[in-house]
Amino acid sequence: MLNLDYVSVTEKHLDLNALTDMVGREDGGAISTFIGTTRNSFQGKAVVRLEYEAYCTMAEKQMSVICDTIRKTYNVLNIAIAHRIGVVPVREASVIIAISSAHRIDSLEAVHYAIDAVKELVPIWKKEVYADGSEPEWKENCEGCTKSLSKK
Amino acid sequence: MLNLDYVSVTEKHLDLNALTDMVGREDGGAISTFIGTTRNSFQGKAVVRLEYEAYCTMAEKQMSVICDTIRKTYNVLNIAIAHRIGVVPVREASVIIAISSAHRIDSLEAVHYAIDAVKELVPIWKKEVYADGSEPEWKENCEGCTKSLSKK
Amino acid sequence: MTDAVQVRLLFFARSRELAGTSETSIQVPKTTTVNNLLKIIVKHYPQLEPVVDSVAVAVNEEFQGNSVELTLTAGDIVAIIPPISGG
Amino acid sequence: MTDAVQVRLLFFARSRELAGTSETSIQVPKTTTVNNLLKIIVKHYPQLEPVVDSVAVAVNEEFQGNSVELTLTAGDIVAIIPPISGG
Repeated sequence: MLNLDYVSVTEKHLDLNALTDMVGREDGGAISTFIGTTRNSFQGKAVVRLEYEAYCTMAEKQMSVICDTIRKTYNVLNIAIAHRIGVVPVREASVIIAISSAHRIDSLEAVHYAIDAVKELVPIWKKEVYADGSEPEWKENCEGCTKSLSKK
Repeated sequence: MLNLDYVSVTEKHLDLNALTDMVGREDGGAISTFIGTTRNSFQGKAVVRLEYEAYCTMAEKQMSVICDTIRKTYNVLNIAIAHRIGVVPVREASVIIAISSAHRIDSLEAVHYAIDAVKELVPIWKKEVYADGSEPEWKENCEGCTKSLSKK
Repeated sequence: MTDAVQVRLLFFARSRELAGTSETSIQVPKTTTVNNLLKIIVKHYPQLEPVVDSVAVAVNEEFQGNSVELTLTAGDIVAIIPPISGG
Repeated sequence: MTDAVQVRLLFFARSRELAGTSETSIQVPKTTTVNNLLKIIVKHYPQLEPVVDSVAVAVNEEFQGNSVELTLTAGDIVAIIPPISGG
């Protein structure tokens, strides 16, 4: 059976069932998923929504690089990585990763690696919009990370 | 917001969306899930289905114990652990674990712990039924594990 | 057996198939170890002999250490737990 | 600038807001480092000064090391990548 690498940056609502169905296989015993959802607060300030922006073509390219790295490290079957852009209301999914494997350890570890890698390597940005009308903020996943990318 | 521990042993089809909706929260930024699915082969023999049997009341009790342990170790919000019993056809889910947390590391690690714990501590058994008509087999998750339980 | 009690005995999975029943009741000493309890059960169900070394025992839905001294009460639920294979 | 080439220049997120545009084109030396490229860009867009030390640069959708010597071709796509915050 051929392995699937599905990557997507989309303005549409992310469909968890569709993504897990896509990675599910008769020869797989495990599917692990990670769903990033919009939180309603940041340091005590109420968040009404997030706005995501992507360098779409490069983002999907980087997601494919992450798929390649996963396959070199973990014994997985199918991989799906989807990121939503535009406005994402509180509680909805901004990112979904779903990975299948014959044995559970591989998909569990691969999903963990994948979300860390997405947050570090995929050119997507989020702006937090606050309920109190204070200046929306462009977030940074971790200080200095992006700068260090250029050395990789 | 009150934390939810949902545990279930059921003959019904497991509904991934319902379980992730149940654990999703406005104050959560992450949902991790694990889905155990029926594989179509074991050591080269074609598997047509699995039949699960549970000591239901004790199984749900043990799942609750696993929830308690998770809360002592990881900073999670809601937990759902559901196991299907009876006949589970190839590719369908026998177990689903969904856990939400404010930050991704907690739900990722908690789901990994939870599926390991379910396979070790929850009195549920599966019988593999083969296409070639050979004797169905009661599986064992790992040799000696159950015996070692009695020391815990 | 002046200090005997009647307990419920549950079988699951392979042990259920070997015993030919999922539930019975049995008279056992009020105080005993898990290992001794298993010996008594195998006397009633010799067909469990091949699996007895691989099973665990739960009393009232809690796993019990093999050498722990149990104090049983009439109506307690003793379950034979073959190697788990859920997930 | 005999060895100058015209490249496309993309801005995203905070750098897009500061630059006031998401895309422009700019003349740059054919061979240069990322650091030097950033200096040239800041000359055109002084409002990027506060973020220039925190951005990375991608050429044709690949991250580039800051001190790597780039050889650029007309039409290459240079992107200013502020700290990522996807996920």
